[in-house]
Amino acid sequence: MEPNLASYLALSGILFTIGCVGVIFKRNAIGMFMCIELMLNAVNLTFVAFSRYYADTTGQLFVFMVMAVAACEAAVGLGIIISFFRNSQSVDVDDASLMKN
Amino acid sequence: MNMFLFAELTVPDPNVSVILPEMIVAVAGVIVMLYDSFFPKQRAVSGAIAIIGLALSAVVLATMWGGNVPATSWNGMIAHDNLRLSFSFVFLFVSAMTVLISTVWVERENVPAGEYHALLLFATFGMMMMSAGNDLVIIFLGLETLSIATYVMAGLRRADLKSNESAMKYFILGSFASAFLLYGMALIYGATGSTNLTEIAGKIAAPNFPVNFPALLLAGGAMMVIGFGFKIAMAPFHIWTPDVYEGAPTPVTAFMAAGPKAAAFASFLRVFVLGLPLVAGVQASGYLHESWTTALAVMAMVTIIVGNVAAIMQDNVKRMLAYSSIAHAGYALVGFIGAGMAKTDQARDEAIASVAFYMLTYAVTNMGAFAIVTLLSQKNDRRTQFEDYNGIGFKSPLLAFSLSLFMLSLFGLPLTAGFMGKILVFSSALGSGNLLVTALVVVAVIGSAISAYYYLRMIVVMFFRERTTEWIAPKITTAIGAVLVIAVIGVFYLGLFSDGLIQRFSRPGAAVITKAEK
Amino acid sequence: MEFESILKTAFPFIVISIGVLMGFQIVLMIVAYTVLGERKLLGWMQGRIGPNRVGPWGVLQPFADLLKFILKEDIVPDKSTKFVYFLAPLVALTCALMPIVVYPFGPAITTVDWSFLPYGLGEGVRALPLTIAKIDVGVLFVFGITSVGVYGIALAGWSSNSKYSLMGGLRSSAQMISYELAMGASVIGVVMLAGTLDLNGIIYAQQQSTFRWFIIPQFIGFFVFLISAFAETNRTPFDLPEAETELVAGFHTEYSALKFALFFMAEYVNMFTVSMMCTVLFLGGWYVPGLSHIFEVGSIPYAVVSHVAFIGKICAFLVLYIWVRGTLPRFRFDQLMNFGWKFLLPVALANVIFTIIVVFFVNR
Amino acid sequence: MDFLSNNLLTILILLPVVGAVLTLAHQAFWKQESQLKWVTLGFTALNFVVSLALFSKSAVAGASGFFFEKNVPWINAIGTNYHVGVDGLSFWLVILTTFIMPIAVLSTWHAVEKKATAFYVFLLLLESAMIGVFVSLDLLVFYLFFEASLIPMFFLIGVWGGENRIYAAVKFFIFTALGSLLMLVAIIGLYFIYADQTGLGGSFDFVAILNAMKAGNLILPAQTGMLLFAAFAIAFAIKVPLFPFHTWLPDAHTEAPTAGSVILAAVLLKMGTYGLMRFNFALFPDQSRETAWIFITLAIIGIIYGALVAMVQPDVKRLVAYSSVAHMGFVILGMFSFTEMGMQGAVYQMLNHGVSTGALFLLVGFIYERRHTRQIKDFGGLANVMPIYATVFIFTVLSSVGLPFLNGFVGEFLIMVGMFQSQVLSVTSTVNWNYVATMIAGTGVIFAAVYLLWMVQRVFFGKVTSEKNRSLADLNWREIGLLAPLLFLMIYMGVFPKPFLARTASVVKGLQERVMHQAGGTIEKTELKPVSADAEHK
Amino acid sequence: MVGTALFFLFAGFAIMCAISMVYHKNPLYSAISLVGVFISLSCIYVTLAAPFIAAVQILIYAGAIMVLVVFVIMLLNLDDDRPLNRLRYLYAIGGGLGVVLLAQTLFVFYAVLRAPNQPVDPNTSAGKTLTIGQAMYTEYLLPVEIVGVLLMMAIIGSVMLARRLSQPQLELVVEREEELRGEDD
Repeated sequence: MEPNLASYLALSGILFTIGCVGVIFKRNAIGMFMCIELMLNAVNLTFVAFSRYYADTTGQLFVFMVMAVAACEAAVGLGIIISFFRNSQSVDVDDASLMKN
Repeated sequence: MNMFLFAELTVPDPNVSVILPEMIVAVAGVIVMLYDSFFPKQRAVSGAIAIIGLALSAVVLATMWGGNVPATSWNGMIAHDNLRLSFSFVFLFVSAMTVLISTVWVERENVPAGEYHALLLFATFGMMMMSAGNDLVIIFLGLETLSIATYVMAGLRRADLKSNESAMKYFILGSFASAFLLYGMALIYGATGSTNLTEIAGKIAAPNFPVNFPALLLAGGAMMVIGFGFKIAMAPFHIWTPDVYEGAPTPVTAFMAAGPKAAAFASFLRVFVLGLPLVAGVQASGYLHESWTTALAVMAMVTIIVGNVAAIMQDNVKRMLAYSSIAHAGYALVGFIGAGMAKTDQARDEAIASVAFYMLTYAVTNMGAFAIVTLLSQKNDRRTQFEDYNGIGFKSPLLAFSLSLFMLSLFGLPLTAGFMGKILVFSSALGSGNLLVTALVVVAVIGSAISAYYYLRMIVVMFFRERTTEWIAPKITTAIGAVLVIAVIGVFYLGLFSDGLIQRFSRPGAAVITKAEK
Repeated sequence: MEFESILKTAFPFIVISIGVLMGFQIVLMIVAYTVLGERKLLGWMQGRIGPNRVGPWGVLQPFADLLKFILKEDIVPDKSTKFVYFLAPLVALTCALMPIVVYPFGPAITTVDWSFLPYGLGEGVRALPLTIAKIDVGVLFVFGITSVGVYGIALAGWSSNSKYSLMGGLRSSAQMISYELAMGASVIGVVMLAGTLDLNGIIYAQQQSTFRWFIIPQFIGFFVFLISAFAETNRTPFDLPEAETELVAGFHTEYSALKFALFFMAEYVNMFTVSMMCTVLFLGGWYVPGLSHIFEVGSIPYAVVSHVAFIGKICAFLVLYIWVRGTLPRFRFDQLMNFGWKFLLPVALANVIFTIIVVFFVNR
Repeated sequence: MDFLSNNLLTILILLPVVGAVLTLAHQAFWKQESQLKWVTLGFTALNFVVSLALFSKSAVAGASGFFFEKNVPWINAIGTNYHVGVDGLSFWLVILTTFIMPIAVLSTWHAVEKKATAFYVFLLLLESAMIGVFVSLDLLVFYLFFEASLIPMFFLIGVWGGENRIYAAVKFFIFTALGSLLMLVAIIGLYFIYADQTGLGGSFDFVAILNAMKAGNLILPAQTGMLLFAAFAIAFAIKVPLFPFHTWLPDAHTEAPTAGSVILAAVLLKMGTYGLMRFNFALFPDQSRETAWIFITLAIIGIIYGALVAMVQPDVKRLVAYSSVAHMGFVILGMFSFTEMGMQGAVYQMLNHGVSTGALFLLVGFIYERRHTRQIKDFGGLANVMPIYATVFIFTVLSSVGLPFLNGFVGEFLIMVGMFQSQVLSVTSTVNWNYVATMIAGTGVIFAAVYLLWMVQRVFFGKVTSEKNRSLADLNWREIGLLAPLLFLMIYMGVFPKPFLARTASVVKGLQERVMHQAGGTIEKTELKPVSADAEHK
Repeated sequence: MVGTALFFLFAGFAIMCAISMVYHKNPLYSAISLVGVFISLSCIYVTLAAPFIAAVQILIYAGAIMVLVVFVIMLLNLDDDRPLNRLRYLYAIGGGLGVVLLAQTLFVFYAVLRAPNQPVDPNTSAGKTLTIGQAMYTEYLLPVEIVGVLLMMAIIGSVMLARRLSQPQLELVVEREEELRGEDD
């Protein structure tokens, strides 16, 4: 059985699921951020798989844009996490509970 | 030496004049930044540059309204229609107001004004791209431009843990939502083989339905609903809103409540209403359409109820406004569903216009309210509890009555902007004649009745309570004064004489649109 | 024939495996002697003789060193994070060795008739490329792999549970990220002129260009690349992650024996890789001007001479490295960062813009 | 004069707004806040004078039967027009509004000391909104004024009210707003049904919709019609207030300042009954008829309940407030009898209630100003100390109770007779439920006499129980002056109701026929003369 | 045959790494696992005939983003994750969401599996660096420009966030100390 479109999509879906569950299970802002990166990667795989299927460049360009965005998010996000750490000495989301109903 | 294969090249279609408004905003951002790096600490000037840029952009946009502009350009990536124009005006308005509101705060908190204004302008650029984008790529990039700028803005008060927390939550949940949105886009691309909304709509509408994997449309649509739902703070994806709004600096909160939400609505409308249209006769498309309208209708109900009920229980004004913004997203969704279920193109355009108009009214009112909250709050937003407003009504009547007016407009009292907005979205929804939508409108109405409680509470604490502690009315600066004047006039203007504007927003005849040349 | 078909399937893999082995062999030998050469050269520069006991003029010194590394006691710090501690040197060396697969060792040999091979294995084989893998994004591949290499150092620094190591690891990751930008930007000019990301393609493009070597039109790019290359390989004057005088030995303070040897090797292989890139991008790679008039293009002698020229150019760079080490002092960390961000990067970007303008007008 | 008659209603709406703006602007050039009452009084009085132009004989009814009609496009996008006009039904209510306002202003002559500017501004805005409610003929514009009238009242109660004012104000607002928002949905629904069925595009115009209905172009589906009817009816029932939606009323009345209570009783409550007659009866005649039994039941419960609860109130103002519930129950009863007499009586009773209860609240306000208490137990034997006050009070109470020759009697009698003749409720072989309803309602009258007179007895007669009451000053000339027109009206309306009834007759007849599809219970048929006092008076 | 083996090898490795990333409490282990995922995905891109994306994947994700993450983890010297205390209910939500997403994955899988398989033209130019480059500067010019703005903004933003806080109080202390010293002298 050659790997076909469906198998790539399944892989991508599984990775996305793992990332999504990870975001919710992780208590650590950096860990959550990494899980989000995993989700983005899963999406990239979908794009590339479809790009291959349709023999169309669009998907790969989209992936390229996503990577650029991911880089920006990483820069800003880590900056935010560091500035949170500076004030609270923790990156635990449980500690981010100043505001409650 | 050169190995390009020119035969394969797609002809680029760089129509600069079409994106001129966006470009002006972005360039203004760069200028602000450069100016600040050469002449630091001149906050007023950088603000002025920002406002000039926004105003210039608005002027260019206005000339484009009646101008001879192709319907799509940049290889179909930019659409020029009323959706884009009307929403872009909302964004420009929101940003200009934010700049004005921020003046007090920038001074008080010693924020680097140049970077702040630059970020704001880039965020505006992103929003405008979101409303203009006719391709999923543009929408995604616009959304990210907006989001990333907003993440930073939310965390600008770096010494304050609340602000950090707000930024962190916004960042994590925002990117989480982006991932869902992106997955949805990927699946839509997989289903149709294209990311261009015109092409997608064409494929869905074509009689032979040349969509390879119709099931993926459904899955992709669901994922995108989640993604956009996060951005517009639709229940059950609203959980981030109160914390983020409360923690973020007040002017940024004002901006977030009005701008990004409107932008998300713009692209939400474009993707779902224009990109996944209701087409009679194509069973798969009809099924898809029905599923998302139904799901959205239910979510809109939940949104309205959750937003209003939770807002009642808040003691913090910003938090209350946050929940109220959730509820308002619900009301705007009513118009959205109206657009989705519209039977004719004209009705659809009118419904889209009603959402745009609703966002405008919300922006006007909201900006005014937040201007006052900003003015009254001390450094680090210390005075944002309801108790801090006790009995200030007759001590500072101008502020208090303006704030009451905005509260009543948010409630939707007749004669104010809020009423006009509400009646427009409700009527566009009821126009579809669907039973579910009618139920939705009833829920929305009950929701607004509930909302009376917490909006009135503001008036109650300001006017009916006595103040026990000393209170000195803050000086109304020129900028805040300008915001208040604009907002008060806006509230009455939109409430009483909005006819021309609504027509502009809804009637395609207002813009002479030619087909793209190629 | 069962055997025949299996052989036919396996043959390409066998060839590639031989190629890989040969490539690695060449590189590792050169690296080993670079170490010796460094010690010798430094010795001469400082008025010493350098290693001269093992073998005539000390030529067997590398093997003696190797033996010592293997036989020494391997000390693992008690509080270290074991898994990562073991992983780090492996990562470093693997990432250093990976780019070998795209090295353009020489021009493809096209004139040999391979039909003499049994079982018809040579059928249809027209060229024997002197590159292990043909990846048409060679430049990106090299950059990608080397950028992963930083994990080796960073993880080593973190897992050792020593403050010197941690400082070294932090410094190296900051340094690598900073200079990678300038390095990447400096290459863009070359890529634009060549119109390809394939390393062999770039060499061919240089042959066809007016200047033969891209160092002439891209001398700014060359200097930026060279300086960044020093930083990327953690060599003096940018050897802050190791910085013996302040950090003892930086990230590998806690490493000993074979694991230390792996780091050591990785560093020199990286040097070799960077020199290779410099040669390929700016000095025409294996290309020797005028050689095609002497030997037939694609013949074995042509390839051999080209290959020797290639190795020679690389060695010249290696000597430059050693020379610099012998003469220049180390930067301070803030100087390093300022230099990278405020000088190199703008210069590299200016170069890119300048090149864009030139290419645009020349191509019209 | 042409200008005046063309724009009379607009002028009536805008004059108070102008007054409000001037009041607000006083700070710029005239810093004496205490003199603002003169400005307000001037404007309200001027408005009253202008409103008298409604009597002008030269006015001609438009095609739709409305006088002083004005119809200009407002927001085309949703097809709403600024459409105002007045007919027999709204005529007296407009006059009542403009008439009550100067009295309300006068009543607060010394009472309002804090934040006087805002107080007068809100009073003027309130007047504008109330007039707007009675004259607007576009559903959306009606809704707009209906809601707009809430805000000034909300502030009046909330800022200048009693101790429990916040609770009362919020309750008042939310109750009314909830109902009216439902009405808004119904209005929009009607708009689309109109658009769908007539194909003319949507319209909020009451006249247009009514005409379409009459012409048969617009036929409401039964279920939809019932829903729309319910939405309208709930909005108005809350405003009236009909049992069980009445709970906001005692709170609001008790906590409101005197002027607020007067206006609330005299005008605001009438918006509900007016709305029911104007919109529910006209737009949904069948639904009105079918659900009449519910309304009648609730009205009767309201009458009895209001009376019983009033009886045990220790607070005079609260007692009067509960008496309002009972009185408004009568109005509803009359309306839903769907006989000409009953409906006439209902309209008449609206005016009566405005005058009598308004006067009662004024009187309670006067004593409160003097004593700062309203508890019945704090008084006693006031008649000895304040003879004029006692006289006026008792006179007003009698009017409210429905003593013959006074206004209350005419209204209540007409309503009873109307209900007696009614055919809305089912008539079985053994029981005519219409009679039963009338009889039960009749006991309400007795109850009213009981609780009001008992209160009078406890407050005014006997010995002076509290030392503080001994030194109370009697009514001064201003107070007598502002009560005099009310007292005059009580008598005049009691003995000479004809001019009032004559103006409303045609409209009521039309409505009655629209609902019942046949004439019934007309005044001519039932020989009004022996009943009505005007014959004897002549 | 080889393709299948490679796919399952890399896919298995990717999933294992992903699970290990979520499982590990130590953020650095998670980071390393994530790099593993990136690298195996990059290999999968190569098998999908997308070498450019594969290279960029390594370059950007593994080489830039994750290095940054590792850098931050080292800088902050983070401890292991604590178990959830306040937000325990999130386990249920996470589990539910995971099940839903897996169901969707299955849904997508079957939807695509049953769809007619279009043969791919082996000579397609999609995925070649040249094609991508050309598209980037013709059809996708605008997105690339927006990415430029985005990157610039990210730079501004991160500089703003990471810039050292001005500490007026500290300065005051220093000034006072200087004054005192001046007096002493």
